[in-house]
Amino acid sequence: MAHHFTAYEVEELLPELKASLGLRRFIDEEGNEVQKVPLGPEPLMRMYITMVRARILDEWLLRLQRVGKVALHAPNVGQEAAAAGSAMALREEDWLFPSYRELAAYIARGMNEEEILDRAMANIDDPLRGSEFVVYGHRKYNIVPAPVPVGSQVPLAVGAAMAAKILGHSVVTMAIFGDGATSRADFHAGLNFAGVFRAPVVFVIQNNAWAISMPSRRQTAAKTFALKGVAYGVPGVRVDGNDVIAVYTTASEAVERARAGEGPTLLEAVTYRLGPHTTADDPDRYRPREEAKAMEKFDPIRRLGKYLKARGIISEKEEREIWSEWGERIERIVKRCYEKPPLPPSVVLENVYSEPTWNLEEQMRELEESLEVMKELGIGVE
Amino acid sequence: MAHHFTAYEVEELLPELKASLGLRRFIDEEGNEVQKVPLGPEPLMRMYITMVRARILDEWLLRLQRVGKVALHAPNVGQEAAAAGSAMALREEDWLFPSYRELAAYIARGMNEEEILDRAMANIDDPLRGSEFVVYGHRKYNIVPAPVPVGSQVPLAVGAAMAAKILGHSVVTMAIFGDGATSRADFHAGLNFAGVFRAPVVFVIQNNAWAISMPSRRQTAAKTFALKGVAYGVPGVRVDGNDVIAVYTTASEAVERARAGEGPTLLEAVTYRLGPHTTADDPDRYRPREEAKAMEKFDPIRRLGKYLKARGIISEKEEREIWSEWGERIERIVKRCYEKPPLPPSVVLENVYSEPTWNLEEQMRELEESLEVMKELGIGVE
Amino acid sequence: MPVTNMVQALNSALREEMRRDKRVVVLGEDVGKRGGVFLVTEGLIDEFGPERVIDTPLTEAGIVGVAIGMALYGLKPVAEIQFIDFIYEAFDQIATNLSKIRRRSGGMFSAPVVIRGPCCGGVKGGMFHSQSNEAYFVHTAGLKVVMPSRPYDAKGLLKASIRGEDPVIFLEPKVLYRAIKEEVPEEDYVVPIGEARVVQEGSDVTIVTWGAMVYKALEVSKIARSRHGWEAEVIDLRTLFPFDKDAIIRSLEKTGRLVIVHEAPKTLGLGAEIAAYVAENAIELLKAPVARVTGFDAPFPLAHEKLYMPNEARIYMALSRVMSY
Amino acid sequence: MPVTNMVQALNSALREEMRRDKRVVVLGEDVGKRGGVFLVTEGLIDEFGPERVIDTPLTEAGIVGVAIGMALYGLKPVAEIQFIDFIYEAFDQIATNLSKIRRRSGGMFSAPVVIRGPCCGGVKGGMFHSQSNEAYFVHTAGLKVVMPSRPYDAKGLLKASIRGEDPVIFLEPKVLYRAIKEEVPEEDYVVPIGEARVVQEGSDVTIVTWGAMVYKALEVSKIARSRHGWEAEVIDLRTLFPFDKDAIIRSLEKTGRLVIVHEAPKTLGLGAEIAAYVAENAIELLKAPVARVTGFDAPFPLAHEKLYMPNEARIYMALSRVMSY
Ligand SMILES: Cc1ncc(C[n+]2csc(CCOP(=O)(O)OP(=O)(O)O)c2C)c(N)n1
Ligand SMILES: Cc1ncc(C[n+]2csc(CCOP(=O)(O)OP(=O)(O)O)c2C)c(N)n1
Ligand SMILES: [Mg+2]
Ligand SMILES: [Mg+2]
Repeated sequence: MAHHFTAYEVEELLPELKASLGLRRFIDEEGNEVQKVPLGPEPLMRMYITMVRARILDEWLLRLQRVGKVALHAPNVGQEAAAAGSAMALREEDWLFPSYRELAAYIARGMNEEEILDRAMANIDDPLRGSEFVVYGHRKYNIVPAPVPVGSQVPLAVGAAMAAKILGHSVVTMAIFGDGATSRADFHAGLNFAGVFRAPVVFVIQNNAWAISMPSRRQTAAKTFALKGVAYGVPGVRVDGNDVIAVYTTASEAVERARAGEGPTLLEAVTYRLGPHTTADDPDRYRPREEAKAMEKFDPIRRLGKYLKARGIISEKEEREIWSEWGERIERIVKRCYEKPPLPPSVVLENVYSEPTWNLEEQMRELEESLEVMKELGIGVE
Repeated sequence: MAHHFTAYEVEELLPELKASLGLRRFIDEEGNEVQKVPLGPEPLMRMYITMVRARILDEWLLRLQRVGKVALHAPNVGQEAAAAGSAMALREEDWLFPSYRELAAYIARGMNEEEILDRAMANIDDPLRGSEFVVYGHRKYNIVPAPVPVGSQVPLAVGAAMAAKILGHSVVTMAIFGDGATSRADFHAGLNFAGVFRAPVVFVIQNNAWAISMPSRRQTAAKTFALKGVAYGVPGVRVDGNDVIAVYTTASEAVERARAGEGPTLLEAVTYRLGPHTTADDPDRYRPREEAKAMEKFDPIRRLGKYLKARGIISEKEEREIWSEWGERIERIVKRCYEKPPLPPSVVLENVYSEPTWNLEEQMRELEESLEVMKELGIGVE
Repeated sequence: MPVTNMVQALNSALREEMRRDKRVVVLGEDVGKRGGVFLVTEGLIDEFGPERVIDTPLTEAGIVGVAIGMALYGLKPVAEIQFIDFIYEAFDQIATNLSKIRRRSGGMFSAPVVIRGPCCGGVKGGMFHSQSNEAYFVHTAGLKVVMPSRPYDAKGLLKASIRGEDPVIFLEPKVLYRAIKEEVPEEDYVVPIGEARVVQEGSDVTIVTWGAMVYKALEVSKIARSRHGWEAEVIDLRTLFPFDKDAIIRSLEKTGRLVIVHEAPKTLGLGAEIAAYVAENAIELLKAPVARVTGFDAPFPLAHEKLYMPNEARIYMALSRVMSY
Repeated sequence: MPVTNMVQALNSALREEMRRDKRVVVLGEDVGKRGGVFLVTEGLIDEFGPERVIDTPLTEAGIVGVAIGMALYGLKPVAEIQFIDFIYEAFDQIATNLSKIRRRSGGMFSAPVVIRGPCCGGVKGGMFHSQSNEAYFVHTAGLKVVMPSRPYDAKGLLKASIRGEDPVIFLEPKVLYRAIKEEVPEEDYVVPIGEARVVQEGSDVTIVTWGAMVYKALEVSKIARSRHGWEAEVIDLRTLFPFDKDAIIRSLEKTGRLVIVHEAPKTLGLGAEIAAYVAENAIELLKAPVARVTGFDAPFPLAHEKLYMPNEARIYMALSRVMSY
């Protein structure tokens, strides 16, 4: 309290402010190294393949949505580096709290295409039992399925991180969310708690320039999203989110800082949503086509591919083989998942409580009777 | 969008950051001028008298609470400069959205002791019709009574400012709230809207070092509260909140900036809560007595008094006369208000809608009948 | 009279009110160029500009809080919540300021904000694009709550809401946005808040319902008529608070049997208040127990929403129950 | 057995559960040194340290959101809301995550958080220190809701809540904190969630109530007995959801008359669900209309709270109504 009526100097904050305003990158749009890449072929190849798998799956999900087999899809196209690069920085025991647009992050964390597709189709093997569309998660991988209200998972990630710390576990949590989500109460509360309690959590803002039709400069008047960390005593770092090497390196530093007890980090991955917001959106209403077109040159997969080839890690032929092999493999999985039966009607009353309460038991009987009556009246269940 | 994948420099932000980290003051604890005071005797005397009136009234409210005539009081003691200095920066047509601890602000805005006491006693003349304790407001003075949930008024002030701008009125709004309130969703939403829409609003954080038992360094890990403005593109300024000249001058600059269409300002007034949180609190449970004792030397009234005397604006005798005159005057008002009858029972069903809905009409009949039955059963209404 | 769907009707209501009264402004996520995700605000920004059609940052607490401030100052804001399922961040603003500022200020200030947004199920929208959460607002004194089931009412009720002096939660069943088309007058009219509509007269049983369930009730009443000759009176409540108790009682005086159908979960859904009202004030009219057909007491599901929501079979079961008591 | 008040009973429940299970943590505003504004957490920080008794920043959304995250990870957080009137900022976390995460995750994750806080009126606390807002939570599937009326139940129910696998909203009538003292066992016990308590047997009329209204009901039942010889059965619901429907029906089988008393506003207060349940499932038991005595449909006032809340006169009026039907 002695220091209550005193002034502070700006100098101490300068390094952090610079990191929050800059744009860290290792390779440029053409795959040229602009800063020494600290990674060997193995992790680079893992990143590349993760992104390729996500891209192929993404296209399938679009197609499946069009034929009505998937209810809604939020394409990750163009943002694979931000999603994969950050999730890859986590260890198996760490926890991920993603949003709805993180296809590459699930894959980076070990979820396979079949688990993702079962989920997307809400078929009998759907791990989330037909509860919701567009979100993914699995206990096995410590991925908590996103709430559709954007940003609501942010304080959850902080709470889980605080819990890990209280229990003395060497576990880090990560929340991934969009630029739009930073406007929500949950962002504010989560960042503030993280700062005060030095929780071992990493926040990743995928600044993809848009929140549906709202450009990010209309989301906030802050210079950058990373700068918001200053308001919470949480160091911010801004990186080129389409440079998977920059994302991964920065996220890894943040994760290890957190693990070492040095507190949270706010990472802004500057990226771009090449597709529509979701399959229900029509970006032509608000975004000039040329803009998205012009942004294609920042495509993170193409960029890493170029770098890998320039560095001689893969050849053009190997690159093509990766795409075609994964293409075939995923096609086979899609077919398998496509044929699986639907979930049983009882899912609608499942998992509300640890044990059904009396009203749910009554309602289960009503549901069962209604299935009979539907037959009698000749009404289908779909 | 051309600028999406680019870095920013810190230099442009430096002046704002410095203002957010510093501690602007004109006179020190002993009333010595540390920076040229840009004000003549008239406004200085107005400030002084406003603060004296608030202090005297504050003591009355404490006493009235103790005898059960006032339900709850949140002392403004020690913080009068922050409250009075900011509210005085407003013009008559401007709007104030205070919190529950702003006695000096109401007076600065023209509310008189009688209106405040009627309110505090919730008597027949209570302008807020017995709705709530501890909060004050009046249409006549464009003071919107505070919601007790702290910070909830912040977006309201922003909305009112946006409305004034839309209607082309040259009106500024001001929200006053505590350091604790900055943690709430409403602070985040309000500041963010204000930044994006450049609303003509001034935010005043009374950082009084405590939020009940939470010291302000446990409220946030941010270096200062003013610094939070950076997260919203809202310039922050940190001032010595016990120097009424600094508060008034800075608030006036902010108000005029807003009026000129240059957008919002976040003002942190560093002050100190000398008393308990409210009459229901016991600070001995969490705060060493010596701390509050040591902070008394920062008392804003004593400080301005010393300065006024040093500058020869008042004599010791005149100073004593101000206190005794206002003391007597306010005592008379207290007595008058004390005797006023209570509000009628019907207030409990008033002002829910513009016109009572049918259920309220039914309930009004029930209330009337219950008054009869209470008599019959021998039960008092209090 | 032009034939329009509900989206068009709502759009005209907004447009006409904005023309009529400069104080009317629209704000929300993506309400500008995007026209809202369902296009209810389409084109408004072209006519009224970005000062009156305000694209906001992504925070419902902010949208509602700012709208309240605007209303206090004298504007008539119509705040869009992109899906009503997202309104909960604004709940403190609603419970603390919107519904209470009139009382809190002894009647000196008021905040006649209209909060509107798509509600209810039937479009495979999953857990957060399908909720019917009217009960929270009906329980909150100080609010009015409205839900139209057809374009005519949508337009007339939205106008009445905007012109009123009280805050209104205006719920739009999204499944009906483009499903129902009818003639809607171009001349100015309002549908008064607080009045139910008898959609179909009948003498055997009263079905009180609202939103998209009106159509389900009508369908089942056809089945009931053809199978058993039962004549159901179908009442579209339209205003959920203050609801039209007299219309319900009038109908029960004829039928003596009450089935309430709503999409919201059963426990403390509005059906509970209607049933309680009758049990308190008109129990002697009842020839059979009251029956409620509602969404189940579980989160709205993606899979099998048709089984989760009241469907023909469940409404039919309830009718059979009260008719055969 | 020591004689304790409700604050002490709650404090022991917390202390004992924290000793029993390292995963139990407490968090909220001023819960540390201050011991909470009502001292329910007094001394806990001394025994368990600031890692398990966590003073938080001033944001209910943060407290609840963080508690959910802790519970997902495996802790058993007990989150204090300083006054339950301040819970609305957390409403999105409650509606979106707390109540739905089990279903949302197909049963893979759950968040058994206990949210506790002082509720209800009677202490001249004004609009935001007096609310009874249980109905919002009862309507939200996935939550359990509890309100004790005496120290014994407070301790036993809080322990049951902490040990359960579901989220619980635990509401403490602050007017009873120090008003009622009774013997409370030092040995471990729980009061199971879901069971009402017959506080007083009677054969003429059933009064279903909870919280501080239990005592008002008892007082009026005395007046009714001495004036008219009416014997009222008084049921303390204790668990508001899932409420003990069987206890209510059992009592109605005896009495055939039902009066429901609660502090929350009438419209869609929990009384509505109870009345509706009876109107749906046991109407044949009723010899008279159901009567509700509740807080009025208006914000809780500072002035005349005694007239706003159910008082002896209004309960007596309701008893007279159903007895003389
Ligand atoms: C609380 C809430 N309000 C509104 C929506 C509707 N909505 C879905 S996504 C979205 C934009 C999100 O933008 P951003 O956070 O930048 O993520 P992005 O979609 O760009 O990945 C909106 C408004 C929502 N899901 N949740
Ligand atoms: C939303 C909300 N939560 C909790 C409270 C209880 N409470 C009243 S004042 C207060 C502390 C406020 O601190 P601050 O904002 O710094 O204002 P100060 O009292 O110091 O002026 C708290 C926690 C409240 N009024 N509102
Ligand atoms: Mg985005
Ligand atoms: Mg403070």
